[in-house]
Amino acid sequence: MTRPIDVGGLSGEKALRLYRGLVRIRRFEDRVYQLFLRGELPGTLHQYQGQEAVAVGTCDALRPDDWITSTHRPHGHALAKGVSMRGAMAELYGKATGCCGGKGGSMHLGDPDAGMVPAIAIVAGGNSVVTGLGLAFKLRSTGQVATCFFGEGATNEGAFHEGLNFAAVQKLPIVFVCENNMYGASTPFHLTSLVTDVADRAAAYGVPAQVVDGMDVVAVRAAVETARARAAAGDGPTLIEAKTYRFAGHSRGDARGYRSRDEEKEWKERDPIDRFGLALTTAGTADEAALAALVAEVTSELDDAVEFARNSPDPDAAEALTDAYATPITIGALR
Amino acid sequence: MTRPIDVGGLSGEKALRLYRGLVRIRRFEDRVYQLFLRGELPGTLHQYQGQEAVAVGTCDALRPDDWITSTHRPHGHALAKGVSMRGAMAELYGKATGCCGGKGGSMHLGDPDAGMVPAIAIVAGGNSVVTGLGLAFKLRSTGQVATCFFGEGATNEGAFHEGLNFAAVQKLPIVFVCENNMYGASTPFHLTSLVTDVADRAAAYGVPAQVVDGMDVVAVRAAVETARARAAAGDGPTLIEAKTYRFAGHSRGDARGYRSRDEEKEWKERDPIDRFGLALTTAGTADEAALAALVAEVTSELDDAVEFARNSPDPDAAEALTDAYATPITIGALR
Amino acid sequence: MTHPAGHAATLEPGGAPSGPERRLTIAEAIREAIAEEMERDDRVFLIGEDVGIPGGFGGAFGVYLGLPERFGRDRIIDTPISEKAIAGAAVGAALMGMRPIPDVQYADFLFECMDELVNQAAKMRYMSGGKLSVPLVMRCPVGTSNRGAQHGQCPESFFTHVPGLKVVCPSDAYHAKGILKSAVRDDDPVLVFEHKLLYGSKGREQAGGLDLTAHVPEEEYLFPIGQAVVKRSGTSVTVVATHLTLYRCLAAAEELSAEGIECEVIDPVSLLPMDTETIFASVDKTSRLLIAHEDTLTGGWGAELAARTAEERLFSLAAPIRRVAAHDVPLPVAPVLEQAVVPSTERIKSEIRSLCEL
Amino acid sequence: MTHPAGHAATLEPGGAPSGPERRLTIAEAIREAIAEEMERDDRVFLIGEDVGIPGGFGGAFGVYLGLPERFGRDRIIDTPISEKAIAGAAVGAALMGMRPIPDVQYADFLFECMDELVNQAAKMRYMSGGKLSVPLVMRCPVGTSNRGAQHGQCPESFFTHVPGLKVVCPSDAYHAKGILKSAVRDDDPVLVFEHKLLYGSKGREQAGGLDLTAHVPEEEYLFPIGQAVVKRSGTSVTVVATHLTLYRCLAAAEELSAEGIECEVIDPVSLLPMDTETIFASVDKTSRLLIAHEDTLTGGWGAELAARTAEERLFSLAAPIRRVAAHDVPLPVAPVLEQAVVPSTERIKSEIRSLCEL
Ligand SMILES: Cc1ncc(C[n+]2csc(CCOP(=O)(O)OP(=O)(O)O)c2C)c(N)n1
Ligand SMILES: Cc1ncc(C[n+]2csc(CCOP(=O)(O)OP(=O)(O)O)c2C)c(N)n1
Ligand SMILES: [Mg+2]
Ligand SMILES: [Mg+2]
Repeated sequence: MTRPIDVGGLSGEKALRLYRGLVRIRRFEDRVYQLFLRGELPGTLHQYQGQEAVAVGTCDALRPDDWITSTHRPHGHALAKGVSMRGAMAELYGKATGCCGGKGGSMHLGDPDAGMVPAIAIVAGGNSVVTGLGLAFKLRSTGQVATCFFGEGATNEGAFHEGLNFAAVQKLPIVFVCENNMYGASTPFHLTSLVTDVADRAAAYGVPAQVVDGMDVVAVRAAVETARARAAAGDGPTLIEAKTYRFAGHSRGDARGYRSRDEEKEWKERDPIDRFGLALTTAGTADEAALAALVAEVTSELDDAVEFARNSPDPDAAEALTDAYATPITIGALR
Repeated sequence: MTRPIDVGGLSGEKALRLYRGLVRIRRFEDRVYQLFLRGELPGTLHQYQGQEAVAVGTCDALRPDDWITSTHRPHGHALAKGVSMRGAMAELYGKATGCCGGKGGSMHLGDPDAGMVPAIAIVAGGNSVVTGLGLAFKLRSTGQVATCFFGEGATNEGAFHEGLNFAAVQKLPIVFVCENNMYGASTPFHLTSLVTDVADRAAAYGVPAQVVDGMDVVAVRAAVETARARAAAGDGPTLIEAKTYRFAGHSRGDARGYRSRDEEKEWKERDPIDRFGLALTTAGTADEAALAALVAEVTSELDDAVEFARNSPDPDAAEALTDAYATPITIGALR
Repeated sequence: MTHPAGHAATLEPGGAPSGPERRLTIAEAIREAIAEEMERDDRVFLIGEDVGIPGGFGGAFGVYLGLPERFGRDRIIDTPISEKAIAGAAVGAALMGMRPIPDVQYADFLFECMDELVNQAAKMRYMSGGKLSVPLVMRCPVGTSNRGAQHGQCPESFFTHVPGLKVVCPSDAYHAKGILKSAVRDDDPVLVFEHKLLYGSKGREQAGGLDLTAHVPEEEYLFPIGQAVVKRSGTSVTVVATHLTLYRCLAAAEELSAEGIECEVIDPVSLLPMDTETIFASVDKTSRLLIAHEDTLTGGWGAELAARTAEERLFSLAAPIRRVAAHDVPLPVAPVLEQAVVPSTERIKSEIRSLCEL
Repeated sequence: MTHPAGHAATLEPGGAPSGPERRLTIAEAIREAIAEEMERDDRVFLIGEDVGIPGGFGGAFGVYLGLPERFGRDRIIDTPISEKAIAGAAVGAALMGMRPIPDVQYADFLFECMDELVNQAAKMRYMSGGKLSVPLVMRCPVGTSNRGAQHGQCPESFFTHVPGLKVVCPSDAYHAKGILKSAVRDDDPVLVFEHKLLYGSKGREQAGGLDLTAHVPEEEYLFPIGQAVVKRSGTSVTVVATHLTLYRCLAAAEELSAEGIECEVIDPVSLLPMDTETIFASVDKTSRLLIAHEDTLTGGWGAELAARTAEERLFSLAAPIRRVAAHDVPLPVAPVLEQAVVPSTERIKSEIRSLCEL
């Protein structure tokens, strides 16, 4: 089950970059959970602990000017793609300095500067929209690639089907990354699909697919690198299925009564951070001290982000009425 | 290409029943086209010439109390499932005696007495609705089976995906019959899907599939018979892909400029009626005279249906305002 | 004053007739309604996402907790995340004589199955020349709760524009139970919109300190579709509102009473059909109409009520018809922004005040 | 009388300014608009079902004939029958700075991509805090033509209830061309609803003998979104109508003129935003308002206009606001039934007459 991560050929620099990516997300999510429990954050949360290797491995294989679409569970994707921790944290607080000015919130994190469309919280909503990103890149021959993150639950939506088929037919430069964490909210995938591997659905569209260990950042990165190259070469989309697990509940307040503690334990033994750290130290790519130093840096970054968010102003109430249109329109005059 | 139809083991009675089914649809459609050109019928037409073996083979394998859903091209399905020719013809005329009282029209032919939901003219619209038919039969253990007709073009719609997956997971008693006539309106299937056989999409749902010669009524019947038995036994849905061809344009007034006359000729050589007639006479199952007599009977039935429709009254204009609700409601009071 | 007999007279704020107290939240009342109807009629079943998984949520808002144990998972059917399949299955089963209660978690996700609702459910009876019917009941949670643009919409007004559908918006436990039972027995498709913050499952705090329970009698009762409820009598102005906004209007009414403004507050309960008789009777008395909803202003159901009033009661009006609604923007997530968008008690009060000055 | 300068004064019934005659149908005018915009801006592209197949239809109504030859099939993109993918691709491409013109053949099929339109296209700018925009133009053919319940709807009113979208309904070639070009240049998503029977491709007969051409000048022009057009001046009653119903109102106006009733007929052209300034100015003059549309009555855009008038011009009104619309039923196919549902010239005339008697 817990095959060691193959870090051969990974430079120290790249290794630490990946490790930092994982730790940033984990620490961010853990902190956010505390802040939420303390009542500092409005709304709800869908957290990403356990799945970090998917976001980090994927985004590390992308170009900075590549774009991603994301889901109701976007914190990890946002940090991995380069949304600033300050901008993300302030957005969770609903502050004016948030990456969406406080209008998006947890489920709509995004930032054009980082190449991230505001996350789409409609399950599989990104699967149709991402085709347009790919189409734009293709029509303008920019060499950019679009990546669509989605859960295994999303693969039962019509948008999954239409989006993947259209991307295939048009040979769009897209990488579809399915995070199969085995559950859509409380519902296990096997109750909703007779096929076990989402990857097996790709053949229906003539799309190549690959199952990858989603708890192994190096494996994810390699798979996406290949898929990205294929996409950029004009050979069309690839579907990557990353087998993973969310350590937390579906959303805040989920007591996870629908899955066993044994199952959780098994998956926690494959913790993507512990495993990667162990592999790095074992292989001598990095030492414990380097990793610890890195964690300390992340902690400071996080402290700073929280401080920044807390000290940021609320948006002005009048801001509520801007941004529906490029230029305000007069019917529905707002009063 | 034009493999002879295997009529071995077909009783004379059954053979003539199938032959009659084919001829009824062909003659009906040919007559309807003339009537349309003469301006007797309102609206538009999507005709079924060439595909008769699919409707007839399928419906002959069903029980009378089984139900079907249909498409924008429903005339053949309606006649095959037992909607009366009078009721269908009068509906095309928009008469009060039509099977839907003149409210449905060509694209919504249907009749509960024949086990046919008013045809759904939204492409793939029936693919989600049919699951409810199957679910009702399953929940009430009635032994009935639901059949969904749809085109290959419909398989690119989200409803195809969601409907088939849901039916598979719930093991619903449903037969999905795809009529692959190679075109969705003007668009050839190969421009819209990288897989050639729709049947290859069934694996994504763990559903068994079979490609069948849609110009061979016996082959279609056999495939559906097996699928129906499987469905009734509680083993879930089957996808049958019938390779077929529509001889006419997509709708009235389509000059078919998007396909070659050679291709049309090739397919006309596989005319499901000619071929079946030849097979029957060659095998001695029926003689020319019997077939001719049958055609004459169908012609009378058709003459009668046209006469009936022509002589039927228009609906009363006040009828326009009934049937939106079981009991009229007062907001939106109609004046 | 014309309002349906037997209701308005004995109303307490919660809306239930007086009697021995048995206070339930809306969530409890709805659960009870479903259980009673499932007990009564074996054609009734539930189908949706996360509705019956053991150890799960009992639906996105816990309404179904306990039902799978009682009725079995054949009648509480868990589905893939496939709104078109869910709605389609409901339409198809209803056509075959069943009484499905489909569930897609949030009203925002109805946009994923609009074809099934608008083109199929609403039209099948008509297209069949009246031979078939589609008795389904779709429950749809609406309302903001700091979840942003895709999890807080109140899309009920869209469906009032779909002939063939019925649309109801109960706002308290008594009417929620009674109208849901009527909906299940109705031969046409009914969409029931419920406000998340009024379920009461999370306690009063979430709804700004409101008491979210109401008296629900032990004995069975139905509340008819198409009947409004006068929640508060008054002579100065008629206020028509639903859901959380209704409670804000009631609060505003109490406060304005001190200023000598007496609001007659009406809960329409049903939007399609709407009990304009009760509303017009009130307008005849007060000569002033304010309509309030959390759905956005332009094209909201308030527009239809205003239009009907302007047609049928123009000469009863002493002042313009005023609407208070969510501003015409998507929903922001920041609390300060969200509160600026949806109708607050303050905004309602100042609109009523200015209306009464005219 | 306040209406946008430079338009109403020189109008002929077709709505175009006078000048050397060059009469086009709406279909031709739209084709020209698309071609000009594609020529001008290489970010503009078409995407939809059956839009560019050689030997095919040029879109369901022939509007695109000739464009693939001119612009190549890279910019006239044929798709699978996948409305969600089409709309989704348009949203995504627009987010990336392109100017897509998606096409799903009939407005009835918009219900298959409501999520992409309502939850994504309309909300992306807002959710991003104004950082992104979605400049897409969806052309949507509406209107009955004996095709029944699923091929004749006029669903434009739904979209007037979606903040973030713009909705326009041009009714003649001049305005169709001018507003489509404005829509392509607009930074927000615009839905353009066009009436099938007015395209003019099938000749006058289909539209009941109407001349479906209008003068369209050679030189380039834009017609702004949000500006109404006074099609006929009058003092007795203000009539606001779109599409085929507009022409029926104009015909009714001519006939009523003989009876001494002079209708001021206004084509709003845009529904969201709507030029209420022009309409209210007319109401101030006539004191009477009749709104007519082929979309169904309850919750139709006429309700919003009536509601706004009842709020902002109540005291200008000498009579109730009247609406003439399709009755609240799905569309039947039998001609006699269909004609009983949609507003006829006769029905319009009798409503206007009775309104003017009040
Ligand atoms: C269209 C739609 N239906 C339902 C929901 C409610 N919902 C939010 S997340 C979720 C489960 C998604 O499962 P999956 O795609 O596997 O992603 P995961 O949560 O596991 O990351 C559901 C049902 C939604 N947001 N959108
Ligand atoms: C949702 C939807 N999109 C588009 C259309 C327009 N349309 C009607 S039939 C058709 C082609 C259907 O092709 P196919 O499913 O192969 O059926 P066939 O016409 O070949 O029988 C199209 C695009 C429609 N009716 N519904
Ligand atoms: Mg999952
Ligand atoms: Mg086809």
